[in-house]
Amino acid sequence: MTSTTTAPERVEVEAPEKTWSGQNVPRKEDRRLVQGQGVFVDDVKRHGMGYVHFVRSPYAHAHITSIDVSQAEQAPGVYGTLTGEEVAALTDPFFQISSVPGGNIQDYALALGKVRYVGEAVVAVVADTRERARDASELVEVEYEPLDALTDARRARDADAPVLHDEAGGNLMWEGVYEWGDLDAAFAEADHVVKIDELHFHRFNSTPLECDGALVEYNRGVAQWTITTNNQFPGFAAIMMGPAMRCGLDKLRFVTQDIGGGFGNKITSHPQLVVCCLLARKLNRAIQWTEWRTDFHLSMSHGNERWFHETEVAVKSDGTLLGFRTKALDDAGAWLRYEPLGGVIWAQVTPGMYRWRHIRLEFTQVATNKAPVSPNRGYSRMQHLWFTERVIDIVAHELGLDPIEVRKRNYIRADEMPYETPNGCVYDSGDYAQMLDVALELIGHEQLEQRRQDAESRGKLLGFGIGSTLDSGTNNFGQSRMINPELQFSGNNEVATVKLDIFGEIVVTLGTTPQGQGHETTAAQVVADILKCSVDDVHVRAGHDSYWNSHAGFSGTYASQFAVTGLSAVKGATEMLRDEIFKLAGAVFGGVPPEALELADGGIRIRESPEAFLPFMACGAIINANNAGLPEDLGVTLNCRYVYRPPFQVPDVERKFGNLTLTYAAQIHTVVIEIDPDTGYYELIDYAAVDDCGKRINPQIVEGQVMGATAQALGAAMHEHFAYDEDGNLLTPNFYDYHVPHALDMPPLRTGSIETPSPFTPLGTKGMGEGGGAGIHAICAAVQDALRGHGDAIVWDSCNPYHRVWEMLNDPKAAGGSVSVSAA
Amino acid sequence: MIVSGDRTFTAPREAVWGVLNDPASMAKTMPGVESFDVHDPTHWTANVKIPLGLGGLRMKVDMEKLEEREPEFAKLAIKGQGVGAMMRMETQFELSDAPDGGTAMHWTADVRIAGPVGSMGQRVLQPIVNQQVQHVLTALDREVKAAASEPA
Amino acid sequence: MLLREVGYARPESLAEAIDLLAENDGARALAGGQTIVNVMKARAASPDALVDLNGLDELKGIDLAANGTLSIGAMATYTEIVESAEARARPILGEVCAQIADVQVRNRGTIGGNVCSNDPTNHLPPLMVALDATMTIAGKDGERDVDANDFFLGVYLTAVGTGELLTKITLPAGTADGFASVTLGADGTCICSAAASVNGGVHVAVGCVAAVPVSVHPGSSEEQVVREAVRDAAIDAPSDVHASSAYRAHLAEIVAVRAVNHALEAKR
Amino acid sequence: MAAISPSKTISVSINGTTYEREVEARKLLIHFIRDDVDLTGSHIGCDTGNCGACSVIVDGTLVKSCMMLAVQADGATIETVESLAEGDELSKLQQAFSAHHALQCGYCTPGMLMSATALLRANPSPSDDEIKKALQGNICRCTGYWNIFEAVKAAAS
Repeated sequence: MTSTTTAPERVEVEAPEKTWSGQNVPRKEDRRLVQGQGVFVDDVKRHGMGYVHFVRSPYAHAHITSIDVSQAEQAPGVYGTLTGEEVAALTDPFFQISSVPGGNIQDYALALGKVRYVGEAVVAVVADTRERARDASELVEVEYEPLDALTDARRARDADAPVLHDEAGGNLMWEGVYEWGDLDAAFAEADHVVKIDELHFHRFNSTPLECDGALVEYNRGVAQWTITTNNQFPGFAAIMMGPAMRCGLDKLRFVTQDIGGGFGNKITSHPQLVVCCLLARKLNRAIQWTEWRTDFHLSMSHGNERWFHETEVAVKSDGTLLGFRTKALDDAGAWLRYEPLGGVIWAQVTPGMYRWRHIRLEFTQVATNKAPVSPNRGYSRMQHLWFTERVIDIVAHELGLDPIEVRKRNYIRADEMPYETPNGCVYDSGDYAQMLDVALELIGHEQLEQRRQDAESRGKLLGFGIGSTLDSGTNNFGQSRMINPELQFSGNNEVATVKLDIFGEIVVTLGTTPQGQGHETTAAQVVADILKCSVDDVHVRAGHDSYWNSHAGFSGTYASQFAVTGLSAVKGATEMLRDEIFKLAGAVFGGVPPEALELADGGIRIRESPEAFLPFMACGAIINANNAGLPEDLGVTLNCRYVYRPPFQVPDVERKFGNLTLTYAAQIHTVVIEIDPDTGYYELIDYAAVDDCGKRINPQIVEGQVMGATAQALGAAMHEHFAYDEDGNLLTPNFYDYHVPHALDMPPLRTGSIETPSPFTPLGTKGMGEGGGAGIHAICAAVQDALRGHGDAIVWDSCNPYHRVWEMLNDPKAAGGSVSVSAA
Repeated sequence: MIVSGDRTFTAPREAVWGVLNDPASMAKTMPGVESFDVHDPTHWTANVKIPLGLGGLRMKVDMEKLEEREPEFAKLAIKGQGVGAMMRMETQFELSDAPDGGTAMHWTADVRIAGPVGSMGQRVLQPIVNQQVQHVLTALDREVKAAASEPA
Repeated sequence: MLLREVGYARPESLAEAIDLLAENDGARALAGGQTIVNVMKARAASPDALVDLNGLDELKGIDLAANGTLSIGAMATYTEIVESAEARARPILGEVCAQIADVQVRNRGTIGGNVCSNDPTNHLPPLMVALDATMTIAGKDGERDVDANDFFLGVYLTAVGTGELLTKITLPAGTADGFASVTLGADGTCICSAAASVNGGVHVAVGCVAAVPVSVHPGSSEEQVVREAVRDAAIDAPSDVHASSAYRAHLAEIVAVRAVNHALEAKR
Repeated sequence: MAAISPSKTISVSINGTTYEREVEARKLLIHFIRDDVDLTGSHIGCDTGNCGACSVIVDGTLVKSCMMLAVQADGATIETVESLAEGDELSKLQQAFSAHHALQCGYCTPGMLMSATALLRANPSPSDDEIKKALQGNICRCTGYWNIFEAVKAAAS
């Protein structure tokens, strides 16, 4: 059941004995990508297109007292400009997901009257070359009247705090109390109460290597825009943009081929897309927008920064966890572009992987003068799971227990699956204790003490840490009603079409917008298994076009769901096509019943007389081009569309109770670190990651997701931080100061897996790809472990660069977290 | 970024005060001044080009005197706007008679820099600011000496 | 990305390059371009013109004199230095150059560009100071030599004046040199660095803590002596997102000691 | 004497084709390759010379084409990712990248392949550390690099 590899062996693409699913089929996407033949958004050009450059705010918070574009408009090569006032005249504010007070804010595509973070777009300038657009943007004169900036969420509700949005009456955007079980009883039963004053999950994101971009064309005759873009969730962009632009959604055609990484960070580019649409119409030409790295860091999709205050944990002497209370304070940045959904998404994994039943979490989200937050790989669950993992390790530390034992004692057991959490989510399957055993074995845990002594003899401090994490996939959008009961969203869906073309080609279209997850390949594997053909016979259209691909309301690539929603839709559509082929062949063969037929060798034949064979090419030709004489009631088109709808109910909004996600993949990571106590510098010297995502269609792709998410977590745990100074300047606006892991930073990695198929999904699969947060949890635990006996600082922040480690070693009281234990 | 320091001048307080409050003398202390306009006794504008080895940094600098108590205290607001940078600075100085008969100056400046130059990182900006401050102080010394040696 | 308009010239001789720089006040030399092009992308600073020194063979040579003196043309790339047999006469040079950035940057970046840009995080300014290098600057009026200790004037600012060029760097013989740093990730940007030479007395230069390398001459190579010497240098280190001022000042002592120890090892 | 000029006509050989174009002095080589010559395989992932997505080989030397001006490439011979395959036949390295799942989104891949190509030309059987060191200037945000190391190792053997 366990495999240990650092890189899977190549598997020859020959028809497998059993099924294509489960094989490491090399990806269909690779051939174009390794030749530089991918089509990314910035590769697309149009005759006479204008390049847009945004004038951005240098201030974190300021009134705009005047804007003068006259000089810029006179500059060489300039086609025109767009200001916030024009946007406000031409569009309505974006729809707000939040109930009041956050629901009252007025969000437009460009700043109007005020800027609220450094890097906010104020004016757009279009010119005939990229360089001239930027030249002209320097001629735009914007007068600002600076205001005090709010950069610390903890000050947001102070009486003297600067207020970002007057319409909201303060900086509170959304708040809600979640409580399940009987907290009083749990704390009465507890032997100890562990109190943790403050924990902080820092601000970062996945920094996909390709930044955002678009090429927007306007067709004046039919008042329709074609938006070639790398937005990863066009369905969401459309419902944000259509009402704002006062147009029907079919007037917005989204086109994508290859996307250079997304990780959730490319969901909320709708403000920039609106600007491009307005400019395309105003200037009567195609508008090209390339976001540069510094623009991205300044303004796009930071991950949610979150504080946890006044945490109290009820625990028995033997380490049995009964429950916890905490106050989560979420820093949304300046705008609610996808928020406050983070205020409920965390609840998909309320108890983490543990059996505690009594939980109270007061969630508050505030606005600050920083870039808006938006989904980032592990969105909102990562913050919460980091919290639960930190709690486990702090409890173990304070009570002198072994973190492995505390985990094993409290993990939800395999025999309890499916497990209903205190808030009504149903964990489908899993065996966390077994995964931990695999992870311990891979890292060589039994030699740990020996290695610790060896490290100490070299003057180094060795630390070991575990990170457990859940990757909840396939959202029930009904959870949004807990944020705002007025919202009419629930359930989820994804769609696929599969057809046989005139010459028998099998053509698949997806509703998704993949960014490297290999959808073309895994979809082909599913189709090939059903139609008994080769993956090479299955053509899955690259990318997405909302005009000619299938498309459903929640279509897109986000929230760990393709293996469930996407592939289930593919499966459904392929089965429809298969049934139609049976029907057609039955008629062609003169009334042969389906049970007498079988698929084989790229066609269909009569079981008992295999020479009666109808190749797919013939099927396609008959239906499409040679259909005279077919029975009138045949009802076969060989072009099948299937919408997969996961089995969800509308959650109980009053109790905040219900199943919020369909599947729960899991990851457990272990890490060994060595700290140089003189400098705080540390290295990851060994790393293991164990994954369970149910049935794996393409294990190599799954493992690639595990590895990639792990690398992102390592970066986040050690270096990656969107740090602001007190004036609201971003201190890490590029890869020079925002250090992402490089080749030399990577530790040796061992990977393992177990497979507990999901009982709830058509293929036994679970969505995956977002479980990498485990690396952050594990490194925090390892740092704390290394500091044991060397000041015993409590690791309270999710990002621990060298200077913080050194500070914790040298002044553990000041630099570490504050924790106390009291008898209950 | 708050920078502060103390400096002692051999000149009498009036001479120091005179230099610090004479736009023309001040212009001579600033780095890379290309032009200097006095709008009224409390508002001045300078166009400067801060010299950097890789090419100069041009800025239009507006200064406003916020407060003064002659001859001991003044407070200035300085706003610089360049294409690559925005600078805001509030600076104040206090003059007193030094024990040895010269003039003691205590000064503080709260400097804030934003814009693309800000993105070069604090490791670059702080040394640049420190260095420019040193430049100003050295020039100030020179101006004060010159003023003190001139017949009033 | 997206530079301001800039003029460009590719002179064919050193004399021509100096003329171009002398006649155009706003012109700057373009060496490897691994710093200046990035600064221009940010539009943080914008020279009016670039005088491209690539192709000037007179600035490229690496020569070892009979007395062990090593002279390196300002346009020698890091890769050329790493691969040069002559440069191995002062082994630390290649060792440090091999740590700079990455292959691509090492292939284009030059020793002259590194010292002339004098970004506080650069590796070579402290190394040149510790090794008591001599910097040869050419201008309209001929050449002049500047001691590395006097060469660095500020961030992006050196003794190379308008209309002048750094042409070569000369290092006296010696092998007892060391370098140590704490970097952002493995072999990343320096958070604090130090170079040391114990060929004669002990000479240490600390990088990343001020606009120019901080040069100290500890009385001995003893750890406490080195630490105190660094402490006595009254380092007012900048604080940034990677290090507080206090942490950087502390690192200065640590890396200074490590650099000295490294140099002592090389001496054995 | 060479004159200072805001633009220049350059002649550059890229993947065996010679292009003659007038370019502004301020145009970066990567923009020339992508926008002027329409070879969009080389990418841009940062604006500080850190990411390596624009890596190409200029006169046999691996460089980041975002830190070179197009005018500096006058007379040069440039190889980009588009040159690696022989017609329909992928190079050994390209095949290894696919076989070892060394790419996901594929955005860093062209630069990564050029760095690995330069490595293998100079050092046909690199050690693990040499591979890591050779790829240090190329950022990948999808794979965590491990499969890339394996792919390069496989192509070398």
